[in-house]
Amino acid sequence: MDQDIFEITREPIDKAGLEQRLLTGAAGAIVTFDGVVRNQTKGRPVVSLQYEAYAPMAVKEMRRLGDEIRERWPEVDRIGIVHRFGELKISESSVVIVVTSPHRRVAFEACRFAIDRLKQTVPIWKKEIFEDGEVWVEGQLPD
Amino acid sequence: MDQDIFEITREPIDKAGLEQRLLTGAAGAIVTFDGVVRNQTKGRPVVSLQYEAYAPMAVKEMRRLGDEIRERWPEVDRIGIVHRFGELKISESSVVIVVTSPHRRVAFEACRFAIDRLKQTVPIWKKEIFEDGEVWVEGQLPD
Amino acid sequence: MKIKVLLFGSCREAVGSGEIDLELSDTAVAGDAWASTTQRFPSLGQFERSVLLAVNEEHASKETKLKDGDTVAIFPPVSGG
Amino acid sequence: MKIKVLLFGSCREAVGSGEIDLELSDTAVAGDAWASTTQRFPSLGQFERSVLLAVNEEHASKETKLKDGDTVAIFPPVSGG
Repeated sequence: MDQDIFEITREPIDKAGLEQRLLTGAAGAIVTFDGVVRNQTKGRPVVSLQYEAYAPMAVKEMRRLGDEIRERWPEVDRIGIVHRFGELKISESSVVIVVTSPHRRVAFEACRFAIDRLKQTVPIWKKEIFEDGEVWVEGQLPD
Repeated sequence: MDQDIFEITREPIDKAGLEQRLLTGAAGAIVTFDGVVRNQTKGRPVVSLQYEAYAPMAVKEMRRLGDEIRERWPEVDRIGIVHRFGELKISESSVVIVVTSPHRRVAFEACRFAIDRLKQTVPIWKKEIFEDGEVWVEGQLPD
Repeated sequence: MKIKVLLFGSCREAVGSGEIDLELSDTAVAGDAWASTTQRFPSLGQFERSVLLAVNEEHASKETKLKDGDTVAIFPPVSGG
Repeated sequence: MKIKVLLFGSCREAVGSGEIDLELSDTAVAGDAWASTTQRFPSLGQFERSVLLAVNEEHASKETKLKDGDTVAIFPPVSGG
Protein backbone atom coordinates (compact mmCIF):
# COMPACT_ATOMS: atom_id res chain seq x y z
CA MET A 1 0.00 0.00 0.00
CA ASP A 2 1.17 3.51 -0.81
CA GLN A 3 0.84 4.73 2.71
CA ASP A 4 2.86 2.03 4.40
CA ILE A 5 6.24 3.21 5.68
CA PHE A 6 9.58 1.41 5.31
CA GLU A 7 12.69 3.28 6.37
CA ILE A 8 16.32 2.85 7.35
CA THR A 9 17.67 5.75 9.36
CA ARG A 10 20.69 6.86 11.33
CA GLU A 11 18.53 9.15 13.53
CA PRO A 12 16.59 8.13 16.65
CA ILE A 13 13.26 6.58 15.63
CA ASP A 14 10.23 8.80 16.16
CA LYS A 15 7.84 6.08 17.29
CA ALA A 16 4.89 8.30 18.20
CA GLY A 17 5.28 10.16 14.90
CA LEU A 18 5.36 6.89 12.98
CA GLU A 19 2.17 5.68 14.66
CA GLN A 20 0.53 9.02 13.93
CA ARG A 21 1.44 8.89 10.24
CA LEU A 22 -0.08 5.40 9.96
CA LEU A 23 -3.31 6.00 11.87
CA THR A 24 -6.54 6.13 9.86
CA GLY A 25 -10.18 6.06 10.93
CA ALA A 26 -10.40 2.42 9.84
CA ALA A 27 -8.04 1.29 12.60
CA GLY A 28 -9.33 -0.07 15.90
CA ALA A 29 -6.04 -1.60 17.03
CA ILE A 30 -2.43 -0.47 16.84
CA VAL A 31 0.18 -3.04 17.81
CA THR A 32 3.73 -1.75 18.08
CA PHE A 33 6.91 -3.71 18.54
CA ASP A 34 9.88 -1.70 19.73
CA GLY A 35 13.24 -3.45 19.92
CA VAL A 36 15.52 -1.70 22.39
CA VAL A 37 19.13 -2.26 23.39
CA ARG A 38 19.32 -4.47 26.47
CA ASN A 39 21.91 -3.83 29.18
CA GLN A 40 23.37 -7.36 29.10
CA THR A 41 23.79 -10.51 27.05
CA LYS A 42 24.06 -13.76 28.97
CA GLY A 43 25.04 -11.78 32.04
CA ARG A 44 27.79 -9.81 30.31
CA PRO A 45 27.18 -6.03 30.52
CA VAL A 46 26.63 -4.43 27.11
CA VAL A 47 27.92 -0.92 26.41
CA SER A 48 26.22 -0.42 23.05
CA LEU A 49 25.13 -2.12 19.85
CA GLN A 50 26.60 -1.20 16.50
CA TYR A 51 24.16 -1.73 13.61
CA GLU A 52 25.16 -1.90 9.98
CA ALA A 53 22.65 -1.99 7.12
CA TYR A 54 22.69 -2.64 3.40
CA ALA A 55 20.19 0.19 3.22
CA PRO A 56 18.68 0.03 -0.29
CA MET A 57 18.31 -3.75 -0.15
CA ALA A 58 16.97 -3.56 3.41
CA VAL A 59 14.19 -1.21 2.30
CA LYS A 60 13.37 -3.56 -0.60
CA GLU A 61 13.17 -6.52 1.76
CA MET A 62 10.96 -4.57 4.14
CA ARG A 63 8.57 -3.79 1.26
CA ARG A 64 8.54 -7.46 0.36
CA LEU A 65 7.75 -8.26 3.97
CA GLY A 66 4.90 -5.76 3.79
CA ASP A 67 3.55 -7.53 0.68
CA GLU A 68 3.75 -10.87 2.47
CA ILE A 69 1.81 -9.49 5.44
CA ARG A 70 -0.94 -8.11 3.20
CA GLU A 71 -1.24 -11.44 1.45
CA ARG A 72 -1.58 -13.33 4.74
CA TRP A 73 -3.69 -10.76 6.57
CA PRO A 74 -5.73 -8.74 4.04
CA GLU A 75 -7.53 -7.03 6.92
CA VAL A 76 -4.37 -5.09 7.92
CA ASP A 77 -4.82 -1.34 7.52
CA ARG A 78 -1.26 0.07 7.65
CA ILE A 79 2.27 -1.26 8.17
CA GLY A 80 5.28 0.74 9.29
CA ILE A 81 8.82 -0.59 9.75
CA VAL A 82 11.73 1.65 10.66
CA HIS A 83 15.18 0.27 11.44
CA ARG A 84 18.01 2.40 12.76
CA PHE A 85 21.71 1.90 12.17
CA GLY A 86 24.88 3.26 13.79
CA GLU A 87 25.84 3.00 17.45
CA LEU A 88 22.92 2.61 19.87
CA LYS A 89 23.14 2.97 23.66
CA ILE A 90 21.13 1.02 26.27
CA SER A 91 17.35 1.52 25.94
CA GLU A 92 17.60 3.13 22.49
CA SER A 93 15.31 1.66 19.82
CA SER A 94 16.88 -0.27 16.97
CA VAL A 95 13.65 -1.20 15.22
CA VAL A 96 10.02 -0.17 15.48
CA ILE A 97 7.23 -2.07 13.74
CA VAL A 98 3.67 -0.75 13.75
CA VAL A 99 0.67 -2.64 12.40
CA THR A 100 -2.83 -1.18 12.45
CA SER A 101 -6.00 -3.10 11.78
CA PRO A 102 -9.75 -2.84 12.44
CA HIS A 103 -9.42 -5.66 15.01
CA ARG A 104 -6.64 -6.64 17.38
CA ARG A 105 -5.98 -10.27 16.48
CA VAL A 106 -4.67 -9.47 13.03
CA ALA A 107 -2.55 -6.57 14.27
CA PHE A 108 -0.88 -8.79 16.88
CA GLU A 109 -0.25 -11.66 14.49
CA ALA A 110 1.06 -9.50 11.66
CA CYS A 111 3.33 -7.45 13.93
CA ARG A 112 4.86 -10.56 15.46
CA PHE A 113 5.32 -12.13 12.05
CA ALA A 114 7.00 -8.95 10.83
CA ILE A 115 9.72 -8.89 13.48
CA ASP A 116 10.35 -12.65 13.19
CA ARG A 117 10.69 -12.36 9.42
CA LEU A 118 12.72 -9.16 9.49
CA LYS A 119 15.32 -10.97 11.55
CA GLN A 120 15.61 -13.59 8.81
CA THR A 121 15.48 -11.58 5.62
CA VAL A 122 16.39 -7.91 6.05
CA PRO A 123 20.13 -7.28 5.48
CA ILE A 124 21.16 -5.66 8.75
CA TRP A 125 23.86 -6.83 11.14
CA LYS A 126 24.74 -5.97 14.69
CA LYS A 127 27.84 -6.11 16.83
CA GLU A 128 27.71 -6.15 20.61
CA ILE A 129 30.17 -3.75 22.21
CA PHE A 130 31.33 -4.83 25.67
CA GLU A 131 33.70 -2.99 27.98
CA ASP A 132 36.49 -5.33 27.03
CA GLY A 133 35.71 -6.41 23.51
CA GLU A 134 33.13 -6.74 20.77
CA VAL A 135 31.31 -9.61 19.07
CA TRP A 136 29.24 -9.83 15.89
CA VAL A 137 25.86 -11.35 16.70
CA GLU A 138 25.39 -14.57 14.77
CA GLY A 139 22.39 -14.42 12.49
CA GLN A 140 20.06 -17.28 11.67
CA LEU A 141 20.44 -18.91 8.28
CA PRO A 142 17.26 -18.26 6.24
CA ASP A 143 14.70 -21.10 5.97
CA MET B 1 5.72 -5.22 40.89
CA ASP B 2 5.94 -1.77 42.40
CA GLN B 3 6.81 -0.10 39.17
CA ASP B 4 4.00 -1.48 37.08
CA ILE B 5 1.33 1.09 36.18
CA PHE B 6 -2.46 0.63 36.32
CA GLU B 7 -4.59 3.69 35.76
CA ILE B 8 -8.07 4.84 34.86
CA THR B 9 -8.17 8.38 33.50
CA ARG B 10 -10.47 10.90 31.88
CA GLU B 11 -7.53 12.58 30.10
CA PRO B 12 -5.99 11.53 26.76
CA ILE B 13 -3.53 8.68 27.34
CA ASP B 14 0.14 9.66 27.13
CA LYS B 15 1.37 6.52 25.42
CA ALA B 16 4.98 7.60 24.85
CA GLY B 17 5.18 8.81 28.44
CA LEU B 18 3.82 5.51 29.70
CA GLU B 19 6.38 3.54 27.70
CA GLN B 20 9.12 5.80 28.99
CA ARG B 21 8.06 5.32 32.63
CA LEU B 22 8.18 1.54 32.16
CA LEU B 23 11.47 1.25 30.29
CA THR B 24 14.44 -0.23 32.17
CA GLY B 25 17.82 -1.44 30.96
CA ALA B 26 16.64 -5.04 31.31
CA ALA B 27 14.12 -4.63 28.49
CA GLY B 28 14.93 -5.74 24.95
CA ALA B 29 11.36 -5.67 23.66
CA ILE B 30 8.43 -3.34 24.22
CA VAL B 31 5.08 -4.51 22.86
CA THR B 32 2.30 -1.96 22.99
CA PHE B 33 -1.38 -2.46 22.27
CA ASP B 34 -3.33 0.71 21.60
CA GLY B 35 -7.09 0.40 21.21
CA VAL B 36 -8.45 3.32 19.19
CA VAL B 37 -11.97 4.36 18.24
CA ARG B 38 -12.86 2.99 14.80
CA ASN B 39 -14.92 5.06 12.37
CA GLN B 40 -17.58 2.40 11.84
CA THR B 41 -19.22 -0.72 13.26
CA LYS B 42 -20.62 -3.19 10.75
CA GLY B 43 -20.67 -0.44 8.15
CA ARG B 44 -22.55 2.04 10.31
CA PRO B 45 -20.56 5.29 10.81
CA VAL B 46 -19.59 5.88 14.43
CA VAL B 47 -19.49 9.42 15.85
CA SER B 48 -17.86 8.60 19.17
CA LEU B 49 -17.62 6.03 21.95
CA GLN B 50 -18.76 6.78 25.48
CA TYR B 51 -16.81 4.83 28.11
CA GLU B 52 -17.96 4.36 31.69
CA ALA B 53 -15.77 2.77 34.38
CA TYR B 54 -16.20 1.51 37.91
CA ALA B 55 -12.84 3.09 38.53
CA PRO B 56 -11.62 1.72 41.89
CA MET B 57 -12.70 -1.82 41.02
CA ALA B 58 -11.23 -1.48 37.51
CA VAL B 59 -7.82 -0.60 38.95
CA LYS B 60 -8.04 -3.59 41.32
CA GLU B 61 -8.89 -5.89 38.43
CA MET B 62 -6.00 -4.50 36.37
CA ARG B 63 -3.62 -5.23 39.27
CA ARG B 64 -4.99 -8.74 39.45
CA LEU B 65 -4.42 -9.07 35.71
CA GLY B 66 -0.85 -7.90 36.27
CA ASP B 67 -0.37 -10.61 38.92
CA GLU B 68 -1.74 -13.22 36.54
CA ILE B 69 0.69 -12.12 33.83
CA ARG B 70 3.67 -12.34 36.19
CA GLU B 71 2.64 -15.79 37.25
CA ARG B 72 2.38 -17.01 33.65
CA TRP B 73 5.37 -15.12 32.27
CA PRO B 74 7.91 -14.52 35.05
CA GLU B 75 10.32 -13.10 32.48
CA VAL B 76 8.16 -9.97 32.00
CA ASP B 77 9.97 -6.82 33.09
CA ARG B 78 7.19 -4.18 33.36
CA ILE B 79 3.44 -3.97 32.72
CA GLY B 80 1.44 -0.81 32.13
CA ILE B 81 -2.32 -0.61 31.56
CA VAL B 82 -4.15 2.68 31.20
CA HIS B 83 -7.83 2.88 30.30
CA ARG B 84 -9.60 6.11 29.52
CA PHE B 85 -13.25 6.94 30.14
CA GLY B 86 -15.60 9.67 28.93
CA GLU B 87 -16.45 10.50 25.32
CA LEU B 88 -13.80 9.51 22.76
CA LYS B 89 -13.71 10.63 19.13
CA ILE B 90 -12.50 8.62 16.13
CA SER B 91 -8.82 7.60 16.41
CA GLU B 92 -8.58 8.48 20.10
CA SER B 93 -7.10 5.77 22.36
CA SER B 94 -9.40 4.09 24.84
CA VAL B 95 -6.82 1.69 26.25
CA VAL B 96 -3.06 1.32 26.06
CA ILE B 97 -1.25 -1.79 27.29
CA VAL B 98 2.54 -1.90 27.41
CA VAL B 99 4.57 -5.00 28.26
CA THR B 100 8.36 -4.98 28.35
CA SER B 101 10.57 -8.03 28.52
CA PRO B 102 14.16 -9.06 27.79
CA HIS B 103 12.90 -11.01 24.73
CA ARG B 104 10.05 -10.40 22.35
CA ARG B 105 8.04 -13.62 22.54
CA VAL B 106 6.99 -13.08 26.13
CA ALA B 107 6.17 -9.41 25.56
CA PHE B 108 3.87 -10.30 22.62
CA GLU B 109 2.13 -13.14 24.45
CA ALA B 110 1.62 -11.23 27.68
CA CYS B 111 0.37 -8.09 25.92
CA ARG B 112 -2.16 -10.02 23.90
CA PHE B 113 -3.30 -11.94 26.95
CA ALA B 114 -3.71 -8.66 28.83
CA ILE B 115 -6.12 -7.08 26.35
CA ASP B 116 -8.11 -10.31 25.93
CA ARG B 117 -8.46 -10.66 29.70
CA LEU B 118 -9.15 -6.97 30.31
CA LYS B 119 -12.16 -7.25 28.04
CA GLN B 120 -13.52 -10.05 30.23
CA THR B 121 -12.76 -8.89 33.76
CA VAL B 122 -12.22 -5.14 34.07
CA PRO B 123 -15.48 -3.27 34.88
CA ILE B 124 -15.70 -0.79 32.02
CA TRP B 125 -18.55 -0.39 29.55
CA LYS B 126 -18.91 1.40 26.26
CA LYS B 127 -21.73 2.84 24.25
CA GLU B 128 -21.47 3.50 20.54
CA ILE B 129 -22.80 6.89 19.50
CA PHE B 130 -24.14 7.00 15.94
CA GLU B 131 -25.55 10.01 14.12
CA ASP B 132 -29.06 8.75 14.69
CA GLY B 133 -28.87 6.78 17.90
CA GLU B 134 -26.71 5.00 20.44
CA VAL B 135 -26.16 1.40 21.50
CA TRP B 136 -24.45 -0.19 24.52
CA VAL B 137 -21.86 -2.66 23.29
CA GLU B 138 -22.69 -6.13 24.58
CA GLY B 139 -19.94 -7.57 26.71
CA GLN B 140 -18.91 -11.19 26.90
CA LEU B 141 -20.01 -13.16 29.92
CA PRO B 142 -16.92 -14.15 31.93
CA ASP B 143 -15.58 -17.74 31.58
CA MET C 1 -28.59 -3.24 57.48
CA LYS C 2 -27.75 -0.38 55.13
CA ILE C 3 -26.33 -1.21 51.70
CA LYS C 4 -25.14 1.15 48.97
CA VAL C 5 -25.95 0.00 45.44
CA LEU C 6 -23.95 1.27 42.45
CA LEU C 7 -25.22 0.76 38.89
CA PHE C 8 -23.20 0.91 35.72
CA GLY C 9 -23.66 0.93 31.96
CA SER C 10 -27.04 -0.12 30.62
CA CYS C 11 -28.16 -1.08 34.17
CA ARG C 12 -27.50 2.47 35.34
CA GLU C 13 -29.36 3.82 32.36
CA ALA C 14 -32.37 1.54 32.94
CA VAL C 15 -32.62 2.77 36.54
CA GLY C 16 -31.86 6.40 35.72
CA SER C 17 -29.41 6.65 38.60
CA GLY C 18 -25.92 5.40 39.37
CA GLU C 19 -26.38 5.03 43.12
CA ILE C 20 -29.20 4.09 45.48
CA ASP C 21 -29.45 3.16 49.16
CA LEU C 22 -31.18 0.02 50.42
CA GLU C 23 -32.27 -1.26 53.80
CA LEU C 24 -31.97 -5.06 53.91
CA SER C 25 -32.42 -7.75 56.56
CA ASP C 26 -29.37 -8.68 58.64
CA THR C 27 -28.95 -12.01 56.81
CA ALA C 28 -29.07 -10.55 53.32
CA VAL C 29 -26.92 -11.79 50.44
CA ALA C 30 -25.98 -9.94 47.23
CA GLY C 31 -28.91 -11.54 45.43
CA ASP C 32 -31.25 -9.81 47.89
CA ALA C 33 -29.77 -6.43 46.93
CA TRP C 34 -30.40 -7.33 43.29
CA ALA C 35 -33.98 -8.48 44.00
CA SER C 36 -34.77 -5.41 46.05
CA THR C 37 -33.39 -3.06 43.42
CA THR C 38 -35.29 -4.85 40.64
CA GLN C 39 -38.48 -4.57 42.64
CA ARG C 40 -38.02 -0.81 42.89
CA PHE C 41 -36.95 -0.50 39.23
CA PRO C 42 -38.74 -3.19 37.18
CA SER C 43 -36.90 -2.06 34.02
CA LEU C 44 -33.85 -3.86 35.47
CA GLY C 45 -35.65 -7.18 35.01
CA GLN C 46 -34.38 -7.45 31.44
CA PHE C 47 -30.88 -8.04 32.84
CA GLU C 48 -31.89 -10.99 35.06
CA ARG C 49 -29.94 -13.56 33.02
CA SER C 50 -26.79 -11.59 32.33
CA VAL C 51 -26.33 -9.25 35.28
CA LEU C 52 -23.07 -9.32 37.23
CA LEU C 53 -22.57 -8.33 40.84
CA ALA C 54 -19.66 -7.07 42.87
CA VAL C 55 -19.41 -6.55 46.62
CA ASN C 56 -16.92 -3.96 47.86
CA GLU C 57 -15.19 -3.87 44.46
CA GLU C 58 -14.75 -7.64 44.18
CA HIS C 59 -16.66 -9.88 41.76
CA ALA C 60 -19.41 -11.65 43.71
CA SER C 61 -22.26 -14.11 43.23
CA LYS C 62 -25.87 -13.82 44.34
CA GLU C 63 -24.93 -16.00 47.34
CA THR C 64 -22.23 -13.63 48.62
CA LYS C 65 -23.10 -12.55 52.17
CA LEU C 66 -23.49 -8.87 52.98
CA LYS C 67 -22.78 -6.87 56.08
CA ASP C 68 -23.84 -3.40 57.14
CA GLY C 69 -22.20 -0.66 55.07
CA ASP C 70 -21.28 -2.88 52.12
CA THR C 71 -21.34 -1.57 48.57
CA VAL C 72 -23.01 -3.78 45.96
CA ALA C 73 -22.38 -2.99 42.31
CA ILE C 74 -24.83 -4.10 39.61
CA PHE C 75 -23.71 -4.15 36.00
CA PRO C 76 -23.96 -5.95 32.65
CA PRO C 77 -21.06 -7.99 31.22
CA VAL C 78 -18.08 -5.68 30.79
CA SER C 79 -17.25 -4.25 27.36
CA GLY C 80 -14.14 -2.13 27.83
CA GLY C 81 -11.07 -2.08 25.63
CA MET D 1 33.03 -7.86 -17.20
CA LYS D 2 33.29 -5.43 -14.31
CA ILE D 3 31.55 -6.27 -11.05
CA LYS D 4 31.24 -4.22 -7.90
CA VAL D 5 31.43 -6.23 -4.68
CA LEU D 6 29.97 -4.90 -1.43
CA LEU D 7 30.81 -6.50 1.90
CA PHE D 8 28.88 -6.22 5.15
CA GLY D 9 29.20 -7.10 8.81
CA SER D 10 31.87 -9.58 9.80
CA CYS D 11 32.69 -10.19 6.09
CA ARG D 12 33.44 -6.49 5.63
CA GLU D 13 35.57 -6.54 8.75
CA ALA D 14 37.51 -9.63 7.62
CA VAL D 15 38.33 -7.91 4.32
CA GLY D 16 38.97 -4.51 5.84
CA SER D 17 36.88 -2.80 3.15
CA GLY D 18 33.23 -2.47 2.30
CA GLU D 19 33.64 -2.26 -1.46
CA ILE D 20 35.98 -3.73 -4.07
CA ASP D 21 35.98 -3.98 -7.86
CA LEU D 22 36.43 -7.24 -9.75
CA GLU D 23 37.08 -8.16 -13.34
CA LEU D 24 35.37 -11.47 -14.16
CA SER D 25 34.86 -13.60 -17.27
CA ASP D 26 31.75 -12.91 -19.37
CA THR D 27 30.05 -16.13 -18.19
CA ALA D 28 30.63 -15.50 -14.51
CA VAL D 29 28.06 -16.34 -11.84
CA ALA D 30 27.77 -14.93 -8.31
CA GLY D 31 29.83 -17.84 -6.96
CA ASP D 32 32.73 -16.67 -9.13
CA ALA D 33 32.59 -13.24 -7.50
CA TRP D 34 32.70 -14.96 -4.13
CA ALA D 35 35.62 -17.23 -5.18
CA SER D 36 37.57 -14.35 -6.65
CA THR D 37 37.08 -12.19 -3.57
CA THR D 38 38.07 -15.05 -1.26
CA GLN D 39 41.19 -15.63 -3.31
CA ARG D 40 42.20 -12.01 -2.82
CA PHE D 41 41.20 -12.00 0.87
CA PRO D 42 41.78 -15.49 2.30
CA SER D 43 40.40 -14.39 5.69
CA LEU D 44 36.96 -14.59 4.05
CA GLY D 45 37.37 -18.35 3.79
CA GLN D 46 35.97 -18.81 7.32
CA PHE D 47 32.53 -17.76 5.95
CA GLU D 48 32.45 -20.40 3.19
CA ARG D 49 29.60 -22.39 4.76
CA SER D 50 27.41 -19.56 5.96
CA VAL D 51 27.96 -16.70 3.51
CA LEU D 52 24.96 -15.16 1.73
CA LEU D 53 25.00 -13.39 -1.61
CA ALA D 54 22.86 -10.77 -3.25
CA VAL D 55 22.96 -9.50 -6.81
CA ASN D 56 21.67 -5.98 -7.44
CA GLU D 57 19.99 -5.88 -4.02
CA GLU D 58 18.15 -9.19 -4.44
CA HIS D 59 18.98 -12.40 -2.57
CA ALA D 60 20.94 -14.69 -4.94
CA SER D 61 22.64 -18.09 -5.02
CA LYS D 62 26.12 -18.97 -6.19
CA GLU D 63 24.55 -20.01 -9.52
CA THR D 64 22.97 -16.61 -10.21
CA LYS D 65 24.31 -15.28 -13.54
CA LEU D 66 26.06 -11.94 -13.63
CA LYS D 67 26.27 -9.26 -16.28
CA ASP D 68 28.58 -6.30 -16.70
CA GLY D 69 28.05 -3.59 -14.10
CA ASP D 70 26.25 -5.82 -11.58
CA THR D 71 26.68 -5.33 -7.86
CA VAL D 72 27.31 -8.46 -5.79
CA ALA D 73 26.89 -8.21 -2.03
CA ILE D 74 28.64 -10.64 0.31
CA PHE D 75 27.46 -10.94 3.89
CA PRO D 76 26.90 -13.31 6.82
CA PRO D 77 23.40 -14.35 7.95
CA VAL D 78 21.50 -11.23 8.92
CA SER D 79 21.15 -10.27 12.59
CA GLY D 80 19.07 -7.10 12.64
CA GLY D 81 16.18 -6.32 14.92
